[in-house]
Amino acid sequence: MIRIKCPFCGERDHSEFTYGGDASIVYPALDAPAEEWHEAVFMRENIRGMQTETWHHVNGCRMWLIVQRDTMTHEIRSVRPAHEGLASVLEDDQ
Amino acid sequence: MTRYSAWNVFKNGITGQKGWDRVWRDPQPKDNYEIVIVGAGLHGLATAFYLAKNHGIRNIAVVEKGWLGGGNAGRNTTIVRSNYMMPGNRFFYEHSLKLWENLSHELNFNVMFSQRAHISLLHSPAARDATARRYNTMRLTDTGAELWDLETLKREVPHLNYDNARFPIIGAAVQRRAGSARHDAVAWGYARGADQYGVDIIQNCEVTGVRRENGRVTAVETTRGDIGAAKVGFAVAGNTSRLWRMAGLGKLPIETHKLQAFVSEPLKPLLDQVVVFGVGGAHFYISQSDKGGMVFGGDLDWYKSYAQRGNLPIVQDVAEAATSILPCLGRVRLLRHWSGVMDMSMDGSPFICKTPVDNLYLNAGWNYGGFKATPASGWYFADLIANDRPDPIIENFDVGRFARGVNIDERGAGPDPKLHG
Amino acid sequence: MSARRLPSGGRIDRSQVIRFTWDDRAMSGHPGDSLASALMANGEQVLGRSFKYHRPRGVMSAGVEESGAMVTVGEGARQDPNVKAPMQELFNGLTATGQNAWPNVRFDFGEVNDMLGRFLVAGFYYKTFMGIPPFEWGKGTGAWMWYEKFIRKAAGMGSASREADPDHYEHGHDFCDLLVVGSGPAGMSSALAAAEAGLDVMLIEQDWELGGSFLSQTGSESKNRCADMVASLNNAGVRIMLRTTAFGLYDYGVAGLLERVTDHLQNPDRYQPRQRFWNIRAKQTILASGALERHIAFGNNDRPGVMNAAAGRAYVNRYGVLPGERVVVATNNDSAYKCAIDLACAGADVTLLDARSTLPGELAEQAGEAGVSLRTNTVPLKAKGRSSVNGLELAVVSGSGWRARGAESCDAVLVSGGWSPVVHLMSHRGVKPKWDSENACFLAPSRHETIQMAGSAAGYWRAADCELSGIAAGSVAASALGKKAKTLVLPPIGGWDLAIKPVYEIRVPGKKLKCLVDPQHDVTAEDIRLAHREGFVSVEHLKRYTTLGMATDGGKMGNVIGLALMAEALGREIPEVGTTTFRPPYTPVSIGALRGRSVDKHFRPLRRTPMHDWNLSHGATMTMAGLWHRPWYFARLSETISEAYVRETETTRKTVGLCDVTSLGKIAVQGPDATEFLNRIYTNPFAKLPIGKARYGIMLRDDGFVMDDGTTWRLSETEYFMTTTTAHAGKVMVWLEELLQTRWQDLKVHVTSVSEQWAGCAVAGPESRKVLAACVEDASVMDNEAFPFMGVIETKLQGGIPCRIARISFSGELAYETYVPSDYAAAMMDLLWPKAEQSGGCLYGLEALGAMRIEKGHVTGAELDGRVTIEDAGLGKMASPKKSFIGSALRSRPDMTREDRPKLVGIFPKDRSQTFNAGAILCSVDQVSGLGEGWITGVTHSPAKGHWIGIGFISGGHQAWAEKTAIAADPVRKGDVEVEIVSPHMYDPSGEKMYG
Amino acid sequence: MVDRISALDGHYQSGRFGTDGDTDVGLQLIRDLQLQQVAAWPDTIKKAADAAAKAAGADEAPAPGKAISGERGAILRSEPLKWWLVGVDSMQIDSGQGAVLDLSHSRTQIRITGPKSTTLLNRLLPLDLRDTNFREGAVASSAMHHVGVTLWHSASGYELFIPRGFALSIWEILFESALQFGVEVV
Repeated sequence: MIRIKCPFCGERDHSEFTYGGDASIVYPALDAPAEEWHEAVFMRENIRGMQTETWHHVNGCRMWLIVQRDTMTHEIRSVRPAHEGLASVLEDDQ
Repeated sequence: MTRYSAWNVFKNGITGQKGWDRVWRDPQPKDNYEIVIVGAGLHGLATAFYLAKNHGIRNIAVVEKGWLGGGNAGRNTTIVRSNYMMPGNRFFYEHSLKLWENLSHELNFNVMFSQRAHISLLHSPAARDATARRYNTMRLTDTGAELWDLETLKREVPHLNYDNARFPIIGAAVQRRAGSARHDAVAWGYARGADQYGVDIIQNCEVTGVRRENGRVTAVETTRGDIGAAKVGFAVAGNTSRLWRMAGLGKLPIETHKLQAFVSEPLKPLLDQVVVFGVGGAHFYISQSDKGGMVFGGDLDWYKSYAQRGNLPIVQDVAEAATSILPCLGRVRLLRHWSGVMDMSMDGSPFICKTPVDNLYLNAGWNYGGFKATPASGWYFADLIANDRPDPIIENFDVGRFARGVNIDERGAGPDPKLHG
Repeated sequence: MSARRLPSGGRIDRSQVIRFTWDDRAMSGHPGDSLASALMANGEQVLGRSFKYHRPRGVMSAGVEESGAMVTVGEGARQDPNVKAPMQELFNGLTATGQNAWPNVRFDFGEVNDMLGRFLVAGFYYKTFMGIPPFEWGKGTGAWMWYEKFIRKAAGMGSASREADPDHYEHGHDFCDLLVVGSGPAGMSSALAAAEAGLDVMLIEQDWELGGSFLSQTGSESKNRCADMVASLNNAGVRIMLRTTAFGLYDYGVAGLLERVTDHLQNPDRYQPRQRFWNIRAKQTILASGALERHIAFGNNDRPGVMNAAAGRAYVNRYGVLPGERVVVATNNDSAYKCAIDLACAGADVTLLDARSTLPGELAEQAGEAGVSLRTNTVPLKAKGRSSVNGLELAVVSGSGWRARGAESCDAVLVSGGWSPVVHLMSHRGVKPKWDSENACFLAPSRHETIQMAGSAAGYWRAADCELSGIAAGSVAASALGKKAKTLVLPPIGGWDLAIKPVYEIRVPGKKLKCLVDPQHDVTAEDIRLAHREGFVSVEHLKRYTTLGMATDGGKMGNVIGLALMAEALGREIPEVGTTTFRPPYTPVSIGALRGRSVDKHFRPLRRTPMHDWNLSHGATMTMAGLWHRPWYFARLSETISEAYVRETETTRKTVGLCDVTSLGKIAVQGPDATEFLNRIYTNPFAKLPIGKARYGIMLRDDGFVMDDGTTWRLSETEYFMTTTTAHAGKVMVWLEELLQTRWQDLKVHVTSVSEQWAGCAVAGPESRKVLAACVEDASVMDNEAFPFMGVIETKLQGGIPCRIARISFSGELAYETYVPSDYAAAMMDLLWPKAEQSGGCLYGLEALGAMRIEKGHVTGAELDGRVTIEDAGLGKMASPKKSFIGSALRSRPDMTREDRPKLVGIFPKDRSQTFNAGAILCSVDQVSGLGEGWITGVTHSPAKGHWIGIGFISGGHQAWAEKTAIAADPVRKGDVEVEIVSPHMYDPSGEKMYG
Repeated sequence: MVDRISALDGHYQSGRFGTDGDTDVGLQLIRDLQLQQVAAWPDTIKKAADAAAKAAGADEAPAPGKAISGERGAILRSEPLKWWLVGVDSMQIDSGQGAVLDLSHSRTQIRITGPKSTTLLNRLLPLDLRDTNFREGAVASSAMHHVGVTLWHSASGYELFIPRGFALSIWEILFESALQFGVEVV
């Protein structure tokens, strides 16, 4: 079990979350050309090692998180809210 | 080379088992080969075998970082079927099944392919109709396929959960020619077959770099020295992206995920067929090996991973599914669970294709389905490498299909690799 | 073996008698007995048959490594095969039987395999059974499948019941600062040290008693020491779990445990689960899992009467069972001396063979005093006897090998070939065990800060050192968690007086022996050498080719010997050969425990609408929709499903019908940017949707294929009520959250699922307005002008029930969807139904709903299967050319805009009296083969048309098939039917009824 | 006004059940839940918090993982930008400051009491409920038998909020699990 330190809920089993995907992808503007969308939607670095990825705390606070995790060891280096506004709200709460 | 036969088994029994040769040699890598295949897994070995057999090319090396058959070859639930319906997939997997049917004879190695029937359970009229489309397509393309009603299913597999199932079983879709095979034997059989043609299988030889000059690959750099090649093929499921980067080629529509597999303690015959079901968000498949172990599995671990270790949530899920269709399995004990890494592609379909580099070829993206695809994958990859053009059957097995908008996604799950389990 | 119960001694309670049966014969034992000790005490020798050769087997160990006494416990639906007899606690009424034998384990026809052993070597089956013998003629799989039937019957060990397991299981979750696995001297001392330093400690023991190696020691000193430690543990508040195995160690300090709650009870409380599967999340873990004794591969080393020396000691000291009267103890290390001494003291005539050339001084002296005769340089060569041992041929050192010399008459042979620390759980964490040549064992170095090894699991052989290492580990764990704890200097690992002499196999020139390496799978030393000759030299190939270590003991018995023999064959050292990775579980775990309560009806939770009971009491037959139960049809009297849905369809179209539509996903979209948000996710414009209006919308995925559809109602300037399909409700909710939290962080929008808050009922048909008007508090809100097509109102039903109503239609009739807060659902139905009944209306279910939507050409999940574009679905005009939206970039890729793509169509049978099925393939008349031109997704009898109709896709759409006949090919069910391809809008195409 | 019918009505039977001896668990359906959700924007969180506190009659709104009981009801911090007001039947907020949503019918509330209530919950919930971690006033959302639930440790015991459609199913499994402890259904 991977244990993810949710910035809102604390440390929880990964089974409460769903894995999103590669968080390094910057989705293009809606009116960007198909080539840019093709790159974002289909192509992946597929890093073996520390990667930045999204998780959704679907059975918790429903926050989307940005997680730095080693895909080889599952070690997590950092977790933060994907939404920057939420990040600052939670910092204030501490 | 001693042929494998009952006669020779008998003879060696009398003479102390002294007459058997090495199943494959342990050659030193040469400086140069006509073709170098990276990855001595099932697909790499099959490719080498068919390159030699179908195309008469003998100057081939298969390089492997560990031991041959050590990747997903040894970590799968050994199911062989061809119940695909999308263009391309349909004929590819059917060709594979035909090759399976004679593989033991072709390799003179008993891969124990047993056509014990593949049974997909159905739980609702809607699911039955959706499945009927697939099985009708199979029939219209000359592949046996059946829909069983509940009575037939009860007769054939009497101890499924017909009484208390959360999702009552209403029947099944069946491919009788499908079944299971002995996974290690397939790797060893292809290795032996290729070796007999003179292919060098070089184990403990990790590729550390890919040398390119003038738009062509000239050599692979390995832990056992540089190996020159006129053509290079990649067949390293799970690690494709890393090798791709070594070749300086950027991104691929692939993510590496892990899938767990499970085996129970050995039991006297309990289940004669391969049984599969997917309902209520669960996905499960089970068969019984010749040794008696129940071999089963379910979904991916749902997160990207290169670690060959599973975690407990899927163990739990799979156990739920197991006892939900075979209630007698409650007291049966799990003996081992382990996990393998696989290339999950954006549409659940594979790549056998040319690459931006002229003499480099890619075989990747097998998702869950690599084992059953082994013979055809080797067959068509060999054909691609030998002739430098894809057979029409595999024309959409290229990376460019996403740019073209071609959809051969059997599940319709969309561009999210974890959903293609 | 002529084992017997000693008149005194051990931890059994002779004052009470336990009755059990073995192979239908009544026997007795005492509390504290294992099944194995009780069987030995009853003089049973042959308890099992080996996997392949059906060799007779007796008790070989006293623990989880057992490879001989594998039995079936229980009967009928509670039949439990492959139980290791030493691990089964004895209880009154226990029934056990032999397995893998016919007619029984004592006389087994299968034993003929042992005589054919020269042919049945490792991997022989890869070389034959392909075709017709002797030269494997033929093609295909027929020959193999013929042979396979017999092979399968011969394989397997015990038989599982085919009946459903009647017992229940459950899960447990817990958390602790420190998890200690194993309660021997090291485990107990580490738990104590950590608890005293202030940690919350859990101590896990697979046995039914705490103590580990203490339990098989003699003397009051160790007994008292053990009892003291147990008392201290209790005082210190350590949470102790007995009969619990830590079977796997996973990421982040999570351990999987199996607790056997009632397996040792005759009449368990029926509310107690049989077993419990625990997920323990520990901040620190100490593995004090002990070490297992190895055997030595010599001739017939698997005969009943040959067992581990430590097991022999356990049977004498713990169970009060003397394994034999004339015992040979064979060892290559110090540990077996205690066994020899204890046996001699218990009255056996003991000879100790030490493979080493000198004797460990003090131990040898004690042994001599106890009457043990000692021999140096001597090893066992071959056990004599078949169903029991009656002698042992010996060998002595000869140069670097051995030569045969002499024999001993004996009835038991106890062997110690060295010890293997239990490093399995560390191996689960990806730590490669390393060979320690001084102690001749694999050790797992502690690599993880949070996981430590202690005691003999870490390679300490002396009890005192084990305790010390335990205290040290406990202190390290406490310090790591910020507690004050002393640091200890650890003694060096090992600790024997005289070094071990590695001995793995005894061979002498010119003598053919059957030396078992992995007795459970009948892997012999010759098999290892054959694998080597054939090139299966990698340990992983060796394992797979010979099946070494793949049996139910997971290689605990034989792995190290196998590796040593391969190293020898290769002329290398063991570290160069390496070892395989141990996979969880450490010992087999029942699948029932892993699934817990999630079985049968609890496999997945059932999702009920608030009208669930109301629907049932009004005659609904339910069907599945994801996790939901939804009304399928409401049969009257003896109606069949077809009669019922046709009537429901007709009635609804003629008067009015009510349908529970609660399962649709419902999402509150709130905030100042809600409109902009909707405008981006839907293909059609939402910017100008007025308050009080609803709009049908389609969402695409990023890749341009259709994701979902539904109506969205504008409730205020800043609030919308979105509906989704039942199937995609959860997915859409997650998707919207993802967009808002990751891509469009500037949008001030909140989405909240309100699927559970609102119960919905569709009121459809020409009389629907009248019915609703009679149910709302103010009938005027239902006026046609006030409430036009796609209008939305928020009002009250009679009785003050708040409700929101939209005039939308899936059926194609004048229709409304009415939502009330869920606890009022039954009240709403009680209002609506009498009024509908008065109008001659009906209740309808999914089948009729499907019929009406097919007539109307509305798409559902059957059409929107993830491969369909908005144009394919005939909804191309819903895609706004004036704005960009999710999916707008990639929907224009070349293959997705091909003219000849399959498009949504309606389908009529050419002969109107015929029927056809969904799932049929549409083909052109001249080619009813191949992949076809299209497929059928939905079929219904259409009361409006008076015949069967279908909906589906075909290349080019209905225009391309205007004058042509197609074939609906359905070979798996009913064959071919000629069909016409028509517009999908088969009923009221201009929508007069809806707008009316 | 007509009566509300809960998800357990028709299936809820009070009495004592399970193993003989002690009754170590109490289960109680809490009817007629009033639940308002208040959602803020990141830049209006303080104002929305004040409004929520005011509506519940509390001095302040709680931090993540916490609940505060006020004169009119309790406030639970359910999500980073959301609070639940339990026992409050309505409230207003300016749409620029946040959004209110009535969720009174969306959840079924079950109260779990007794010396074994924590043990029982941990048979199904993967939450650290030890005293050191989940004292009175704590709130957490997690999953129970595949269903997302919210747990609040109130002054009366554990309050479990289950999505209404799943409530009966979860109730059944909770009840079956509780039988081993001896259970009183109130």
